[in-house]
Amino acid sequence: MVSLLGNRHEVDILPDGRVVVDGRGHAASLAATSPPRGRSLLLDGASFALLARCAGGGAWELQLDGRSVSAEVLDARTARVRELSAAAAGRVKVAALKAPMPGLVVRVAVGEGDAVEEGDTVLIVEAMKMENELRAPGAAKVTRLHAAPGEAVEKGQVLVEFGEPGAP
Amino acid sequence: MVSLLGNRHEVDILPDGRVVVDGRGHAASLAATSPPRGRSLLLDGASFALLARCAGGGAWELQLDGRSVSAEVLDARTARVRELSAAAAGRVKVAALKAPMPGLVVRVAVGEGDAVEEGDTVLIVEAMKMENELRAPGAAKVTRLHAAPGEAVEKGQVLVEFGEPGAP
Amino acid sequence: MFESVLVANRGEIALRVIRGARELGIRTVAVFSEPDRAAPHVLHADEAYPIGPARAAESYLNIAALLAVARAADAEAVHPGYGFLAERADFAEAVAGAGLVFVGPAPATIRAMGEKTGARRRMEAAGVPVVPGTATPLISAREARREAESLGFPVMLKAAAGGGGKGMRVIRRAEDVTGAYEGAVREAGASFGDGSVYMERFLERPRHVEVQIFGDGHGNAVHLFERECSIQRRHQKLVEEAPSVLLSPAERRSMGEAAVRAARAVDYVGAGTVEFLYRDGEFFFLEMNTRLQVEHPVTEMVTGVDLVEWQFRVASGEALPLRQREIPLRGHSIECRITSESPFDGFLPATGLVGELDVPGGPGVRWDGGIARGTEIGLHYDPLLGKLVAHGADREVAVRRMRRALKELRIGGVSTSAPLLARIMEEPDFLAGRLSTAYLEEHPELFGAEVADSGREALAAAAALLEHERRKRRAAPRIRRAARPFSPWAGSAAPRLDGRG
Amino acid sequence: MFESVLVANRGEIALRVIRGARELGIRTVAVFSEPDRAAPHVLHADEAYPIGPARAAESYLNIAALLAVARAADAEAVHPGYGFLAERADFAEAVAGAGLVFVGPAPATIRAMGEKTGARRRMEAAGVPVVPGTATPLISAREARREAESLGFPVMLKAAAGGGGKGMRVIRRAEDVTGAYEGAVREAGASFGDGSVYMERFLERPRHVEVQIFGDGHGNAVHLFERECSIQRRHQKLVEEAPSVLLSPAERRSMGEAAVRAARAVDYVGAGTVEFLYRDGEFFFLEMNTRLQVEHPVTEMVTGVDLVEWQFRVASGEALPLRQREIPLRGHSIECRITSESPFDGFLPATGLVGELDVPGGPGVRWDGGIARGTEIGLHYDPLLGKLVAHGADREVAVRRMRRALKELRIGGVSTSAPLLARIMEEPDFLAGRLSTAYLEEHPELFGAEVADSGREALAAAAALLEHERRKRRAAPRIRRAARPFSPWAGSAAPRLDGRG
Repeated sequence: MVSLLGNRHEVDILPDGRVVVDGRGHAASLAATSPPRGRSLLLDGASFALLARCAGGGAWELQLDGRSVSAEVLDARTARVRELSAAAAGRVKVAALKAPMPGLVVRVAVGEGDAVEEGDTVLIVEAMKMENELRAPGAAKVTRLHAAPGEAVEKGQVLVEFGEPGAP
Repeated sequence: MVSLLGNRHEVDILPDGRVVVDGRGHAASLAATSPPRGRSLLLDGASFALLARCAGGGAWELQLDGRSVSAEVLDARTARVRELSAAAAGRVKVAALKAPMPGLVVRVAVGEGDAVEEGDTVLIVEAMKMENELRAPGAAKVTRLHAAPGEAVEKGQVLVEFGEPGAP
Repeated sequence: MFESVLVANRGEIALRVIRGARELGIRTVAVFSEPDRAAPHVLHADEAYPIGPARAAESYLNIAALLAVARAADAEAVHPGYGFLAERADFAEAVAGAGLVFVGPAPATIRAMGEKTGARRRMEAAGVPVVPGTATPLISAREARREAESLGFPVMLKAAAGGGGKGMRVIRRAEDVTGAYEGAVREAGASFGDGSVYMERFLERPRHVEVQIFGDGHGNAVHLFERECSIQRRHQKLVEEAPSVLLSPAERRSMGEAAVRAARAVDYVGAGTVEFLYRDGEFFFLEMNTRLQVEHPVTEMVTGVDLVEWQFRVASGEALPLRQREIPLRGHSIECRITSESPFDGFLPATGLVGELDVPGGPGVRWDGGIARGTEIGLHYDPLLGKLVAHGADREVAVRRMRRALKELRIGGVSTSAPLLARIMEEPDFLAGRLSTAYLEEHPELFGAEVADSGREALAAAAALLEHERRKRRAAPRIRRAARPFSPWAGSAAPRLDGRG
Repeated sequence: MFESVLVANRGEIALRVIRGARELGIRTVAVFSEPDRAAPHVLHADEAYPIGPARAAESYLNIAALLAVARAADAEAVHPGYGFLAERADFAEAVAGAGLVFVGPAPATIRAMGEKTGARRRMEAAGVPVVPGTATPLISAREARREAESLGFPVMLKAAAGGGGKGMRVIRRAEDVTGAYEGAVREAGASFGDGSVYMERFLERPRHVEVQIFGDGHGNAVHLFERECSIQRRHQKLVEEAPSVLLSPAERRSMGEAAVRAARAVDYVGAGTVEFLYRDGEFFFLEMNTRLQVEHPVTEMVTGVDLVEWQFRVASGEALPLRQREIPLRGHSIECRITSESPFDGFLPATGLVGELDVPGGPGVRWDGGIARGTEIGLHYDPLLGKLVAHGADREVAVRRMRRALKELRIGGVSTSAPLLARIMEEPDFLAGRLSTAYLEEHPELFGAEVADSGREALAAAAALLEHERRKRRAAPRIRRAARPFSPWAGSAAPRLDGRG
């Protein structure tokens, strides 16, 4: 089972080296090229030049024609367990604005308790000499601020937490 | 002490990072570039882009402007011990013809006991579809043959041993 | 010709200048900030010296440190590249004051053209058409609001001291003026050390066409035809071409003549670019850049002229090597800017360590790069990693070459603009030459995340095979099933990944 | 135009053909031997299929395997590159017999020109001057001795079936004829599957000048000017240029016309090269190669013509895109062959794993390579790793560019011809254009092992610093001198390498 770009693909590797992807069988050959990450895949003769990085736990970062894609390889049992637990937990919506890149906070346009509309500027982060405006993903109320002007932030760092628009 | 291209150079690395080569001091900075072997050396500002491979025991293979050069780094005591033992042993002249490259022996032009003159063809080794004639380095007598037509040989393998021209 | 030059820059343009100098036998002196110690421009120069920490203000913009290196390394000239100090008149003056040759126009010219509002006035006087706008820098958000109302929306704010998209804002509504003004002032100040901004009427969907000019101080001024730079994102050019696909021969002549008029109006010496906005057969002077442009290679490809060589020749007092009628226009050239940005993820700046770098080769392709394997891409400097340039007998051949070259280009370890550029090279409006500066906004489909089916299948198969290999390698040292009888085929009988095998 | 092509080759020429096909939108099918599974031509093709083990006779020369892949992959055409099966009439016939298009001339043309002695006779009949020699292949060492006596020493043995220096021998003394004959027959047999050799008078110190020709089967035949390939080693070209530096315009015209005469004499279709020996204003037909040459890029650089594109167009039945007078000659181009050989060590073949590969960029430089990082260089195939090509407004500019490009080129892990080529680009006779096929023998100083003083100093310092760093790293986990008082500076106080520190 391979998760890729939001889809799941059923992949079997047969004893004769053939690979079955979603029910379609292919002759497959994988070889190392430019170290450390270069790989050549021949799939029924079609040539794909990939870069591959193992991210651990069955996760792989693949690059093809300049596009980077994350893939996760699970055996059938693990995949099933995950599905069940996800269904049990229900969807959890993260109501936070994270730094999309490392940079420097140059301006914070909101305060805790402020109500924001979708598209309102919340923060401005400078990276590579360009200002990047971070906007509110929807109508909400700012519950916590984790950033101040002049502060360096890392990618993925939570900058602002939001609550329901009408929350106290 | 660095042995390089048949010469010895006295090299000191000073506590302030300066390097003294044969009595001349230089500001020096070494940095890693293209992994694994790329190095940038700045010597009094002059920029040298090197490739460096450690061959163990103080030996380094260096490449500069496409030229490969072997260097050996010895501390002063080891260098002195080597000098003394070499002087004691005297020069030993290797009277053998070695394969200068890997290849296939296509012809052996001499037999054991044959006398050869400088420049006589002794063997022909094929490599990359070209025949390479190996010639006698001087007047000598063939004492042992270690190669036969059709045989694959490795680089550095002894193919023919020689004795004095008049030897029995 | 002088014998040595200090290159006061980094990245691909430092490398480009070093190449040009080296071909003329000029000794090259590079400078580097702390994170750039092992950067390609350091490796390719004859000499290289440190000038300070990562922050550009303390290194590449540090005039005192640069001049100290020039003195210590006995450099006779200074080439500023583009960006950083290239359009700072005070730098050109300091270089001259230190007894060195500045490879660029006179300080007075830089000052005149760098002060964008004054330049507009001068060009109007020389009979070059300009876009309506403020004649002097704005002094307050209030003035900005007033000017915007009088010009009529949309309007555009621009840094008086610089170019390259920094400090620019398009404003469509009165209520956005104040915020945009403050942001533009802040960005301009951070980028150019001068927060002055001015306002112009914003032309909707114009084309950006610029003319390369050269003057030599011996009374000669020529143009080297135009470049079309309409494909931009936030006023940063992404794709450039020479010649412009829609200019008629008559328009080409008249734009070239206007550019030479502009050059003569300021007694221009060296390489410069006169930028125009073009719409429906009309063109307006936008600004004049008193330096080499990022996109100069497309002009080199179609004229055969080495612009950096000409810069050095003119700076050393020689006359221009060719007259106007001797400058040919051959075929078509396209440049794609390869930047460290994630085009399918809102163009976020990307960082990383360049682990793989495979550069295209073969006929009609040129790579002007500023990175090597092992280069750490951080956030200190411009995201331009390199420029991919294709040339062919006509635009169609150039586009086919560029497609092929983009497919060959491989940069591992950092996201780049390359896959977006590859899509542009297939997009029907681009292929038909239907371009404008709004091109990217009008083609949101280019930013979709989709991957072709064959690609998905290959990626899924590759992931499974990679993980399978990795597990096999990890399992190898252990004896897994002693009960299984030995067979020469058993070793290749791979278990199914779903655990049933 | 056909929609798919099988490229029956490997290395840089397979890549060159794939690039040309891809730019025309032709699907590319590569083939590979076992050691070439991960070779660049496999990665760059749309599809790739195995054809056998390392030995060329069982893979790249295996006609049945190639045709089986062509059938399975549904290829409509076959491009042979150069070498391998490129000049084998039986291959061209088998391709046509399988209903596929052979990208090259008709089998009869290949056969006529491939049989070198017959080709000489035909050219004489067409009024093209030839070197005196045997009219038919030699049948014995005895006949070789007799012919040598009658032609007068020095004479030259050449393979009737092939080119590229394989099976060639120069003989200066009667007593060397037998050994040379036997060696030539053996080498020719091993290389071409045909041991036939013939003999010509050997011209002392001639220049090797060849003319690129093209015919289209619609009655058109043109030449694309000449290439000078005088710098050779054991009849393997090392440096090539276009145009030839010493040909006068009248000589250029007359040689071009002779080449077109040669092409018309055999109703030539496709790309071909007519090789001449030139001395003191006279030139002699040497042979005609019925394929693309290794050195074709220098012609592409000075004419702007894509020769591979023309090959595909002609093979698909189109007429030549340009007439003779429309083919320009612009500037000067030089090619350096980068081979895996140790030039300062008797040109021994070198092997190794390509650990680093930095390819030059910037203006006027082209790299046609067949290697990538990670490529294992073995002894199975030709030692050509890639070709570095420079173009400039004149020969001086091209030479300066080549020098700069050779300095930028970096191939780690295997010895190459590059440092010798860099010396040639500085050598006075080369710079003055005083060339001949004896050039390398007459310049033994190029092969000296010396390294400039500054280089020695740098290497010695680098070795010491590297070893010092290594020892420091190894020693780091241990606590070395507990007695030494802590100081922020102590860590950088490096011990002397001689052990006294």
